[in-house]
Amino acid sequence: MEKVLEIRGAAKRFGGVQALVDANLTLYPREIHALLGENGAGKSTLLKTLAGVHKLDAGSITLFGKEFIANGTRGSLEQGIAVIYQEPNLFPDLTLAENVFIGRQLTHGKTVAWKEMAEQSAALFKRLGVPLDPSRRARGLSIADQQIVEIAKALSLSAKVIVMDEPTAALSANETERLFGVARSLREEGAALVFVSHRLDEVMALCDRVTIMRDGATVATAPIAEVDTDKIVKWMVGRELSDLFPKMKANIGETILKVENISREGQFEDISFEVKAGEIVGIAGLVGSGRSEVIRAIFGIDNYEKGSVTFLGKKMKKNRPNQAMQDGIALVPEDRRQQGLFMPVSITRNTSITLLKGVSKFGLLRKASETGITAEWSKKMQLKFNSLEDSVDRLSGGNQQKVVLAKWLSTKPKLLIIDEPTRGIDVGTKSEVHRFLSQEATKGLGILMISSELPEVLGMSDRVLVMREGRLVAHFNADQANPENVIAAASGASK
Amino acid sequence: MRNLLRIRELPIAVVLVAFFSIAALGNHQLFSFSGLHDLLFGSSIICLLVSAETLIIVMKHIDLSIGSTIGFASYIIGKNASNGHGLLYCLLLGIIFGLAVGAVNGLLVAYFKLPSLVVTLGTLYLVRGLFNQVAGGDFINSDKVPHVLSFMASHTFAKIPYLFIVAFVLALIVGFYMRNFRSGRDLYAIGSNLPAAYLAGIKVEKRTFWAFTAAGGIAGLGGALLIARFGQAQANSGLGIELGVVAACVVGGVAIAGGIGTVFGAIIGALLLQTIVLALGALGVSQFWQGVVNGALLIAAISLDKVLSSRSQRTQIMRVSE
Amino acid sequence: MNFLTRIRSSIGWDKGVGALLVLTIVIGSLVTPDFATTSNLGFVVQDIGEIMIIALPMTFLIIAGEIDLSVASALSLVSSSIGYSFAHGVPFGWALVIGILVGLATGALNGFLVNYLGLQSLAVTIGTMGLFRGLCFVLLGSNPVNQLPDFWTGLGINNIPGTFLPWSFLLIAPLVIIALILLHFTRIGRWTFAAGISSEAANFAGIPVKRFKFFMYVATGFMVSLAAIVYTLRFASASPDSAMGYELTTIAAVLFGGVSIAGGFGTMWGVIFSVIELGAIRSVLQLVNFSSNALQIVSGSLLLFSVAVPKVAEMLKARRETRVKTPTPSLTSSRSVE
Amino acid sequence: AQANAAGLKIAIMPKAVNIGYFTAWNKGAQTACKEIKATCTYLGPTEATGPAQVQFINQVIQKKYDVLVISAADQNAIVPSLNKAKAAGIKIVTSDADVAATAASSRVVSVLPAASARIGTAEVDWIAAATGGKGKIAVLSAAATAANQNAWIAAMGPYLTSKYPNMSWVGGTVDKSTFYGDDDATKSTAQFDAILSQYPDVAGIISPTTVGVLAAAQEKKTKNASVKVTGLGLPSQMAPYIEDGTVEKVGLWNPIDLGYVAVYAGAAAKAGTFTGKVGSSFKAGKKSYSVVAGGIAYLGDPFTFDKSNIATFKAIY
Ligand SMILES: Nc1ncnc2c1ncn2[C@@H]1O[C@H](COP(=O)(O)OP(=O)(O)OP(=O)(O)O)[C@@H](O)[C@H]1O
Ligand SMILES: Nc1ncnc2c1ncn2[C@@H]1O[C@H](COP(=O)(O)OP(=O)(O)OP(=O)(O)O)[C@@H](O)[C@H]1O
Ligand SMILES: [Mg+2]
Ligand SMILES: [Mg+2]
Repeated sequence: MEKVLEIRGAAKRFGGVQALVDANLTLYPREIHALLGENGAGKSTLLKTLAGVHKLDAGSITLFGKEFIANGTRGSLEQGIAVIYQEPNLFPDLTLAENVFIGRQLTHGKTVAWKEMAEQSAALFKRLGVPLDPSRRARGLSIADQQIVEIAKALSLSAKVIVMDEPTAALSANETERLFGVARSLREEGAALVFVSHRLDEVMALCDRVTIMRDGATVATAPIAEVDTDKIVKWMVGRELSDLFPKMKANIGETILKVENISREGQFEDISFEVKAGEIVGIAGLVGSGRSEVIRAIFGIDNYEKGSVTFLGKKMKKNRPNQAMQDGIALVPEDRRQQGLFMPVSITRNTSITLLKGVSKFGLLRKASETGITAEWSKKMQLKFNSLEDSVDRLSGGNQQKVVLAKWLSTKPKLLIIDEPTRGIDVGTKSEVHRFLSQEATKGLGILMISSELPEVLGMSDRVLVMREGRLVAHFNADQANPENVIAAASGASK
Repeated sequence: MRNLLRIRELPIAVVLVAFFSIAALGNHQLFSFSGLHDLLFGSSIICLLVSAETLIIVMKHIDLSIGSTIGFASYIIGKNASNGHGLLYCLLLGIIFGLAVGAVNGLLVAYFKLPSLVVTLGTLYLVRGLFNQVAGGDFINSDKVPHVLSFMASHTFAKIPYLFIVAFVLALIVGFYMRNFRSGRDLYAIGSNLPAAYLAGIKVEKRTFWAFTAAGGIAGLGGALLIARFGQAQANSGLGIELGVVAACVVGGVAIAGGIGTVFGAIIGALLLQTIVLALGALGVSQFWQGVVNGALLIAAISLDKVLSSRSQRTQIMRVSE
Repeated sequence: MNFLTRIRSSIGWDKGVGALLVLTIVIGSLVTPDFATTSNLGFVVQDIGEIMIIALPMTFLIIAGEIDLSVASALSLVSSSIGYSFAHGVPFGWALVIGILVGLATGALNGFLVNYLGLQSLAVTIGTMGLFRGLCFVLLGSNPVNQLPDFWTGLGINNIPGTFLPWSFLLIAPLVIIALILLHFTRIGRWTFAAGISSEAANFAGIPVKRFKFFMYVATGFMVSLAAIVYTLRFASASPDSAMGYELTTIAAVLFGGVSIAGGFGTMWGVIFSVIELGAIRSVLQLVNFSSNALQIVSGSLLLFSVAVPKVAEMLKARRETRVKTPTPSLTSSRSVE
Repeated sequence: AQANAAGLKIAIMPKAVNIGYFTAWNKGAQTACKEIKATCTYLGPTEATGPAQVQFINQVIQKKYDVLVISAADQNAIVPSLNKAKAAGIKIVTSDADVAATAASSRVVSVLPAASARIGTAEVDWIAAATGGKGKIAVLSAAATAANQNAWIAAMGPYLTSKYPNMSWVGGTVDKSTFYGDDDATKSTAQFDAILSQYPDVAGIISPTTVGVLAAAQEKKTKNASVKVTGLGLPSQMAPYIEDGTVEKVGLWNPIDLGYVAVYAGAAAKAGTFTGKVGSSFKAGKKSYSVVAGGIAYLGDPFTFDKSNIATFKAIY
């Protein structure tokens, strides 16, 4: 059969990170092709080169037998490639209809045909089963709805190659099912689809073939019928899973954090739980279930309307992150690049931002003690870097995460709140981070950990809380928690 | 009805009408044709320039150089006219000059990726300095202004001043372009979410460059209106007008944060500011207090816009979650 | 690699301005004997005084990703308040205190509108610029106040006995040093940079960004009131049209000093050099009888150079390293994403 | 005897360069300089503010000029600098615009066109002639802080009441009838409109500033308004409006003479032949000028320009 697309020997380097080493991918018409791999395996990078965002350092891409011309995002669109990015890229001030058709609005002659655009996008939304109003603006849309618009945008292109980078991450079961229906009908119409997902059951249900990447290289390609999930996981991880979660035994002490009935309108309701010294409490849930919002409120980034937070016996003031920090709470946020780090600034400056009082004498910063502490922590964290004066945007994702951890652990907190501790981190670093968290817990640190990776939650936590649609819906001790009951609680499926 | 409420320009238009009516109750002169004439005539230059500035602000940039550009252009037009050149020739020179300044701004902002505030602050000084150097104490007198221009300044069509008609027609063209042409829509996309604009394959540099160039060209054309309106051109013509233009845009709902606003709204903003000036005068408010009221109203307008837009955002989220 | 980065960071624009200043002084001394004299130095110091005082907090504001266009009007309002109080029988010393309170109030108003109402600082301060200027005229109208007490105006006009330096130097020099230390050697400074690079990340790092920026505006109000006092005493009068156009001059000086309008980057050194350089170059050009038009042309060109030169250097370097597209810098620092 | 001041360095400083009025003023100054063989330099800021002028006064001190002829852009703000210049031995003559009366000691003499009262009352007479001695009138001035204008306007108030019983101020008093156009074409035009809309029955507008009267004439013409306009205007700028009847009459002294006389006063002061004391006098060209109370030398009554003589004067200044 004629190949739609063939990528051979793709390599790409970002500063210190070799994102792609030897990636290969072949697509045939009328197939849905799963692209799998651990976080940071290079999936998105590979797809972004197809989208025209990145140019490969080495390797070749052939499209319909001709050489693919890397000519920016527009070039890719014109060559018939539609891409749904992992993060939605909507224009908050434009209508949904226009977001769908941006850059290639329907026209009558030269002028934009608003009515047709609205009608066609309404039809697309309908096809996706989400009756969004095409004339509303994108600002304020939920992540799931943003993703729907992105999907509609890709559909509207009637492209030959449709690339979906984790389109279902934010979708409900219903919406996911709809999307699959659409994907199948696109396949019938002759398109080739690339589908990235971390949910293996989805992949098994939907896809025809699978390509697996690890550390920037393709490790295997096979028809779905010939593999099972165990095999896929083994390819993805390249080692036994249990290695990843070196959980040590910690002595669980007094209650340090007590959250009582806190609510924030439209985000979460009536949340109560406790964290003890030395304990790792995991919060599981689907993306969008409101976990991040809860911990933001606890740390004081956002306000909350009802309830109270007590830390070390003291009732916390709302909206005072500075106070929370001084009282001994640390927060490692989910979005490293936006929230966790000052990207264009040096490792030292990033690490010391929480410590400024400590490294000052008579109000003046002492560079020596600042560098000293940074050096000490970067050693402790086994940070890989050229110079501590290098800006953190030159570091790999994993090393960036270590900087965030260093910045917070160096404050010697009593409670560490950590949101998605290993998102976008490669396998090796991941286990280092886990080991580190475990180690700190044995020293009496209480850890509240949000994770969307089930193995991580299950492997690391002493207790698992599950959130769904802004509420705490389940609570398991480590020995009771298993993938089935956690997923059931998170997705609301009755067992 | 819901659609009507979503129009950003509506609140400010309501304020405009309300303000005008209240003021007119206190002073009947204002509510006459001559009052309306004053309003349109007095704001025609700003109304022309908001077309230029809206193009820019919508992209989340700013152009501070238009005051210098319009001033120099008016002098170029006047000087060449007094040297006996025809109107068309003079007009063309003025516009070409504006295009050139705009192109310099555009080049530096779009291709060199320099911040527009700094670039246009630089060209503000540079162009004004060159203007001063060239013009010196020279004065272009009203009898040297091309006849067509002075005719337009002193006559009306269906009671509407010609100058305003020019500004309005231009605003219609720019507004129509921004609303209905793909390349016009790109400007909104650029201002709304720049990285996404790159991903969507929008030619960001090209659009930015041409928008600045066009804005310069409009300011160049504005030179003709300026000399027509005031019957003179000299080294301080158009001095400081840029802040008034930015203020009109902001009041008219063109958000400094980019991505939002229309030329139409900016015109309403310009008319509102002019109404305030006229109304405060007509109501006998001391000129000294007018500055205070003007500043306070500007702040109130921005705050109101903020409140309204954050509320509509909130209702949208609620609608999605049900 | 490491070596290269070091070299690059050590030839920042701020040092370029310093070099330009040295160059100006050398060339100035060569082309005119009147330049490098103590009396001329005294003039230059006096001349740049108010701009220097306002440029200090403006540097903090711009690095923190904000801006204040109302400083000149606020200065005038403080000066007018002092004049008004004095003309209405308040002893001059107390009039100065009233002036400082007014200055603090102007800063608090800006700070409130920007931080607690969440309005764009550029738009807000265009509004308060008009508001404050209007209030000046409400206070003084067409009656500027003169004949201020000789003791006080003497401080504004005369030199420190036995030196060529004006008394204001005693105020300005410590302020400059404090600002320098605050920005580069204290927590406050780090917070300022952090807020400018990413106010979201700053918030997550436990920095009370809103309150901090509010305080920064209040401090700006305070500095403006000091500048207003220097101004009032130096010109021995209070007039509602004081300091016309100083806002753009100040902002231009800060930007020329290498501070990024997008926030997050810049040095106090650069700004200090820049303010002195602008004063020095004006002095040189005047002393060789360049017209004031040329001065404007030079200011504009310098401003363009100050952003273009580092950028071109960076682009050349980027061309050598990678070919990744960077988004265009835009007017404001923080991008409003969902 | 003709003063011989060869080698004298004289600085001629307008409120702002790039203004036609001061170009004419400088023309007179340069003529005088040629006659006395001094070197004159025309220098000043682009914006008419006190602080901007101060920078140039410093330059004058630094470059050790012998004489400074200056039109004060701010009657107070430049005084400290003038005092410094004086202390440095520079002879200062204010011309066209003086410093505050309380600071008269900072300069040798002020060469002004005519007594403030004369200029103010003359303008009232012109408007009365235009309106037929009846109706309400208003003033469109320069900046609220412009000292010259304020002095002239102050003289208008009582004069109108006493001399023209059938005339009155639109706002009741002269203060409440004065609008400020800040010597800016845009603002002056806007204020002219404001007068018309606030007081539709206004019969006449006096604009004692060249920018204002020009804006008023232009706006009256474009709007075809019936209000009468007069004031102080340059004949070259006002000629089109006088020729087409928009404006009947404006007045002004001769700025060329003003600059001319001021240079002579400065040179004489430097030569020590003129002290600036009340009663002392100096020669400028063929005429002699003596100093009256306040340390001022007046040129004489303002000229008036109307259809009969505008053609001649518009070619001169
Ligand atoms: N623009 C960039 N600059 C620097 N490093 C980058 C950039 N984009 C990706 N990387 C790095 O390249 C590696 C591969 O990232 P990529 O996003 O392709 O992974 P992925 O397989 O899509 O992971 P996930 O499942 O988390 O989405 C990571 O280490 C990441 O940090
Ligand atoms: N049902 C809903 N309706 C409207 N908005 C929602 C809904 N659920 C979540 N959101 C909003 O969508 C965003 C999603 O939040 P986010 O994805 O960070 O949640 P989360 O549970 O913390 O997920 P993650 O594990 O990925 O951090 C939030 O801003 C939230 O307010
Ligand atoms: Mg990815
Ligand atoms: Mg989250």
